[in-house]
Amino acid sequence: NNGGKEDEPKTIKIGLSGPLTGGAAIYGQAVKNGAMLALAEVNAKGGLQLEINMQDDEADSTKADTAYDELLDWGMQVSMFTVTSGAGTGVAPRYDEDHIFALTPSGSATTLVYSDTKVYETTFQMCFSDPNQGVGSADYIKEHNLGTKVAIIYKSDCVYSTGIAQKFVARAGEIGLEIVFQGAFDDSSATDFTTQLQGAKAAGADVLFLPIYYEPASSILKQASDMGYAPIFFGVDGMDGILTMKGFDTSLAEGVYLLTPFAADATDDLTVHFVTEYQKAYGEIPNQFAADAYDVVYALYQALTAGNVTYDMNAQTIADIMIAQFTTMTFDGVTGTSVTWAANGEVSKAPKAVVIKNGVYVNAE
Amino acid sequence: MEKMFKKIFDKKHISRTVSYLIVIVGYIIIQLMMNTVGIKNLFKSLLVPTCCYIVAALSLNLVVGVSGELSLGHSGFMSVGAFAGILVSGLLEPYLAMGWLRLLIAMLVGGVIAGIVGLLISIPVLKLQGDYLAIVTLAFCQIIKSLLNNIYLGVDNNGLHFSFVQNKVVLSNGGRMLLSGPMGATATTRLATFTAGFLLILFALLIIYNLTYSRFGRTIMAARDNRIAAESVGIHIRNTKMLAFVISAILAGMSGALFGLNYSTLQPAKFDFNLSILILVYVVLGGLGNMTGTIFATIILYVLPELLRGLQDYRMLIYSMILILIMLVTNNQSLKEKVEALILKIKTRFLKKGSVAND
Amino acid sequence: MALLEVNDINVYYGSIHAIKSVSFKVNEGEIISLIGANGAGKTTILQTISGLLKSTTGSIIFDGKDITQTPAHKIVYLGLAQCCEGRRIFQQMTVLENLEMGAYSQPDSTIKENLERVFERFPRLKERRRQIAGTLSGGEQQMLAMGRAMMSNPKILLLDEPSMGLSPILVDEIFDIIKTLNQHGTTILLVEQNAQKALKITDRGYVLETGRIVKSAKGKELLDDDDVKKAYLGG
Amino acid sequence: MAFLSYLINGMGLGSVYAIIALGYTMVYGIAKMLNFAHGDVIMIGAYTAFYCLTMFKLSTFTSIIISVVVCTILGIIIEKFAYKPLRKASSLSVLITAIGISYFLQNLAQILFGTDPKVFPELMRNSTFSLFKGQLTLSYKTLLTIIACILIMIFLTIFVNKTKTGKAMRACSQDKEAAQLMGINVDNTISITFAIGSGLAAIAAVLLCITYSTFTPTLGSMPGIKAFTAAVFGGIGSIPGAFVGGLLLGIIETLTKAYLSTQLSDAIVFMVLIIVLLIKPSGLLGKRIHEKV
Amino acid sequence: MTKLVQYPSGAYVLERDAYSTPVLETYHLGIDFGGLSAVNNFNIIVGPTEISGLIGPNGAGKTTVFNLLTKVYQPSKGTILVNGHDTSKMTTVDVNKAGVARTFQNIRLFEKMSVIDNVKVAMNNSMHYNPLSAIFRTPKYYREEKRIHQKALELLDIFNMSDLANTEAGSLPYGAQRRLEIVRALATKPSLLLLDEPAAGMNPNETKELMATIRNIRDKFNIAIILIEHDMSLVMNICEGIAVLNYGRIIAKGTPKDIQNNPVVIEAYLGKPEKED
Ligand SMILES: Nc1ncnc2c1ncn2[C@@H]1O[C@H](COP(=O)(O)OP(=O)(O)OP(=O)(O)O)[C@@H](O)[C@H]1O
Ligand SMILES: Nc1ncnc2c1ncn2[C@@H]1O[C@H](COP(=O)(O)OP(=O)(O)OP(=O)(O)O)[C@@H](O)[C@H]1O
Ligand SMILES: [Mg+2]
Ligand SMILES: [Mg+2]
Repeated sequence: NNGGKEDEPKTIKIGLSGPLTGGAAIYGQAVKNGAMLALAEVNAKGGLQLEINMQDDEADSTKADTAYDELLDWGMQVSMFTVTSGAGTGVAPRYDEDHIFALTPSGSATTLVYSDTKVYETTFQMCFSDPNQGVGSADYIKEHNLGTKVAIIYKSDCVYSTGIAQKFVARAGEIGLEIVFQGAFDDSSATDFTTQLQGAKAAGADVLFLPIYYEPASSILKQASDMGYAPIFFGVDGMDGILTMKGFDTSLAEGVYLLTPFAADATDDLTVHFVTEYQKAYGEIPNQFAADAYDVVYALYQALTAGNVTYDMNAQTIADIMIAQFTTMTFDGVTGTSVTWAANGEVSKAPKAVVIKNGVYVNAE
Repeated sequence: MEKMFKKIFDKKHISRTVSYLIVIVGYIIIQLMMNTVGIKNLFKSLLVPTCCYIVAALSLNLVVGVSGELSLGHSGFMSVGAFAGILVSGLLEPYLAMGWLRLLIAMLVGGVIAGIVGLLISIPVLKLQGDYLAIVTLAFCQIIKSLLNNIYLGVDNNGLHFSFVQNKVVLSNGGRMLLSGPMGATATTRLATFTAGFLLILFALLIIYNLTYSRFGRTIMAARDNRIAAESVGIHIRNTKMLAFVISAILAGMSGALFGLNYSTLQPAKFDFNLSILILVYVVLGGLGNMTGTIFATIILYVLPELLRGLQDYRMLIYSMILILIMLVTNNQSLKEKVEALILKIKTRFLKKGSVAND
Repeated sequence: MALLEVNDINVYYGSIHAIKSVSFKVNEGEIISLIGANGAGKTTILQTISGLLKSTTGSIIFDGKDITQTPAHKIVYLGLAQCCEGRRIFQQMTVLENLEMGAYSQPDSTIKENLERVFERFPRLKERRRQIAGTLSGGEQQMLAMGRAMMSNPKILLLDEPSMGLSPILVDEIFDIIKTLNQHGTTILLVEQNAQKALKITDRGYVLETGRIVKSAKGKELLDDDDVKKAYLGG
Repeated sequence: MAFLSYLINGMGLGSVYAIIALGYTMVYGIAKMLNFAHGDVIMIGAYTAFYCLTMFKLSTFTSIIISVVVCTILGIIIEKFAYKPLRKASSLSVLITAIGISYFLQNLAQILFGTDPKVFPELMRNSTFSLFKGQLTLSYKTLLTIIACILIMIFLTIFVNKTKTGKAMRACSQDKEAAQLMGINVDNTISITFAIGSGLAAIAAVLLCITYSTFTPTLGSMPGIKAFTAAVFGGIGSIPGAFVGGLLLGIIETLTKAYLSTQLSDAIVFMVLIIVLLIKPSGLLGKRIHEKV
Repeated sequence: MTKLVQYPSGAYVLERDAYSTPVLETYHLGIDFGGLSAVNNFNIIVGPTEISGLIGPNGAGKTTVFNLLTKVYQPSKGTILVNGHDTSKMTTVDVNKAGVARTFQNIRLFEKMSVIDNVKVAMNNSMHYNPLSAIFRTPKYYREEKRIHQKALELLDIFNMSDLANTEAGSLPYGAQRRLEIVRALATKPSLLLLDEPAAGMNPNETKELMATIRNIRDKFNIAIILIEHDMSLVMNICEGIAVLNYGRIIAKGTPKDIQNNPVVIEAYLGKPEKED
């Protein structure tokens, strides 16, 4: 009927925004790599064809807003939401209002899926939410008797870090875990941690909880070792990646616990496949961001296929199908098996505690 | 006839009229387009922030260009205005349904509070000179950011709850967090409109121009050109500079409030040193004291990175190269001379024609 | 032979044509004066010779070399020094450091001897050699500017209003110094508002009006010239 | 004893600020410009040394030398292409250009070296020694940084005040035209200033990385601002001032974190800075230049 | 030439000023710069309509005296009375409001502003409208601006500069800049005008014109003028009283005649008189 085949869509358009430049670009780049790897694999299957458009948002909520509009103009049908929580919080209400389905790989704040007053129907998470991690960590430390006096060092200008720390502290109070020291740092003081470490040491902390990303964590490990302070370090999923940092002396991380859904050294087929392919494509070992992004694409693919979504459907129709799928389906990926989603969008997967031994993750159980 | 041409060519008049005209015509065109052919979502979403940045840049130009003091902390005032505005709007929401009125009140309150902060800051700031002044404004911006990153403020039936520590704010059922540390303000009702932005620009231009071309503007510029001489003719330098500083803070606060109410989430980290610098770039590129130029520079430089989106990772690299090139080209002496000569030519031709017609 | 030869130079400030086809000569051992009203272009000519400004046409020959396109900092090494209008001393350096800078183009071994010479002419500078130059009085700064120019022991010295702001005694002294310098072999190109005094010690003078040379004659002749008297000598 | 060890930590942090501040102040003092790209030159220095050490397996000494050379050349290139054409432009235009250069270097590094953090190889093993029966540990790195800082400060002070080139630099900073009339090649002199400032950046980079090991392309921006603050704190343009300012800033920051608040340390540090500037409006060691009227 | 009479304090003033409060009195005025006593025990009394000269060798402390009078420097010792009021607590701004205006040895104009705006700045304190009035352009704003515009033009006319009104001050020729400085100082309605080397850089013709104008200003505005000048033709012609400064101290005071023939002054400052002319 009309001009030619060219106008007919031949892909499902998936939007994504994340930091590609600026200080948080590491995370955006990792997500991009993971997503692109999965995209190539999925499209190679020859079934439903997907297309991803990633916009730079510099991890800034106002820029994410603009990026969202750019994606709308492009004709986004489904979304991978944003990479960071801060950026995602800003656009979550818009996804909800416009009724576009969005599954974030790594935006872990609860504010991405619900606010104080309402649940965003169309937004879902692939990663653990911050409260999960905070509560999970506190419980694990208590149950396994890792220590009696806990210190925390967190990043006060980071939504992710303060979110986890906050829940950890609250949970610790509930279960009777003694917190002896809380130290903060921020962007402009993210190199020198000796003062906080000394504070923790002086308070007699035997467990140091680090709800932060691996870059500052590596400095903390080093500086603690330099000053001869050796508590049990306990990290969260942001800690993943520390072993693969170029030039990092892995002996520093010996004995570090972390709660993570993904371990690059796992031996299951999926992980092995993902890690080898990733290394082939990008020459480095994937971290948890890349893994979550990889899973997001597969999860979307699974739901799109199961829901019989076609190229010409509009975003709103697709959203209804996806919501129905996600609240009922089970997904197996590199960051967890038998993964399910609650109606509010939070993911449910088993956090794995691992401990680093001889430079590799070992199941802590 | 000649007189008329001379008047039109009089720099003051020409630039003032041009700025008002550009703003009004621009607004009309965009409105027409929105109502007829429609514009892309991307551009629609850039309209309000562009207006905010224009006002921020105009107000900074009052300090940097007209008053001659380098301020590296302008985003601090935007920040104060933004969060004050969001709070006011949030608190009024249950009682006042009219969005535009809430927006207006929020902007006014944002402006006033930023103005008060500006007044307080100006006391230490204006005791200093040059780069020392610059560093104190920068310090101020850092302080604001650092404080806001650690403020937890919530409201429930028992009123406001405030703390510097995250877990201390416990709200009863139905309570809402207004500010939550680095997360800032979330779930804000978006009230900002392009029309509000347009009116704010006009308001800013009105204040800045009318102030500049009055006895206050003269004293501000005199204090800039020669401090000692200004004092010797009875100009109180500090009061003078303070006026510029506070007015600039008020306008920045208003633009911040509008900016804040354009998004459902706003984090304090947004208003960092880099934003101050960005606004400063608009000012310098637009020309010190040149308001029309500032408007253009802001539009171009704010929209540019968005146009470069297709370049992905290379976006900011290209942007920085363009920035450097623009600075080099606009400061190129020989180029400038050529342009000047051209303008002179046109001017003389016009004047001659004018006088001939007159004879 | 002419030590300095200026042929048909034109200088512009943007679109302002400040110097219009100016040509003149300074012979070795002479004292030459340029006189003219405020804004006539005297300073501009000196700055063009010393290389700070560039002429769009013509040539400047110094000591047999074409220096039209030579950058200012190289011209100094050829033996040409300028004492600027408005002193232009290094405000935040000490008096002594200022003088050392004057000898920048000279081998270090000559500094001491030159310094002696300057201090002999300006004892006040010796007294104040550790003072920060910017805090000197106007007249002291003028002495410093002269002294600094003398430090490079130049073949030709361009002086731009050296007597400005000096007390009557010092004005006389400055003109004496100029004469003495000249007698010791330094050629002088002098720009002065104080035309009366300048022309008295001048061999030849040029009268400048809005960027053009309108008259040139022996110093004594100019002193008696009615037009010059009326315009520049207040007679 | 705790206080003392906090003090020493503070000095360690401060000496890193100081060494960057010295570069700032050096360029500011002569070229009268805030070289906001200084921090990013440091970043380039860090990557150069890193790759020399890890990829090319060069010795520590050779790596440092290469890094110094690369930074020096980079400094000269930046000066030639970006700052020199702006000699006659307003200082603000130069400031903005410097910021442009800073963005450029950061983004270029992101593309060239990737965004993932790198860990600098351990150059000094077994690096602490104890005093007072182990109650006070002091790392050799801190000691090294402080000593390097003092040496550089002394070198710069002597260079700028006593050598002919140094004096020529100061002359250029005060009156470029008059300096030319003295026979000083202004362009070369300013190039030398940048060369020295950038060479220092490489040394700062290595010291920074020895102390804080992890680095990314944004390495330069944070210490850049802190060091700028330190330079102003000590009196911008004053070389000993940069040293004292950096050291004090580090100590204040550490003590604030230790005794007042880790969360609000930034706010408190900057508050202290404002108060100090109110008492000494031209920084701790800056000379108040009285304009002669 | 007018006669000088003695005040009870012993100071000499013009006879016509003898029965009114002096516009300026200084007692034991002094300042040190790190050991250098730039001005020391400086005492003068200036009557309300006197043109007096302050001369002395370079570095004698003349400009410093002006800086002390206008509080650019705070005196280390002594008292300054302006129209009988003690100025010890005043700033530069207050001193100007009390009636002292000055020019500078190194010209200090508001270079990027137009000539007329330079003058208007100085009239700022006699304008009465507030910022709101300016922003919303009330009738009062227009009234005041118009009034001041007229006045500024009138003042510029003293030096025939009203046609330069819209030129940028920094681009004026040197001589015009000096004159503009004087107009600007006058615009603050001073009772005492301090001129620091007004004729520097002017040629003899311009100097002559300036001389006439200074006299005119005094007659028209009825104010006192102190001028620092090295051009003796100007000083000796228009000053009614002269003080000579050397090494920060007054070494002679009196009428031009007294000074010209004072051997101490000749020795320290004037040098041997010119042979001809
Ligand atoms: N930097 C400049 N920009 C524009 N015009 C200038 C500049 N410098 C000088 N002029 C103009 O060039 C002309 C010649 O100026 P110049 O300074 O050479 O005069 P002069 O004879 O030395 O005067 P004076 O006696 O005042 O020193 C004047 O009309 C002046 O206004
Ligand atoms: N801020 C200062 N610091 C140190 N010394 C100063 C300062 N200001 C002036 N002096 C010194 O005080 C003395 C008097 O200076 P002043 O400028 O008053 O001289 P003057 O009489 O005006 O001389 P001239 O006729 O040359 O302008 C000079 O020796 C000068 O070096
Ligand atoms: Mg001249
Ligand atoms: Mg003087």
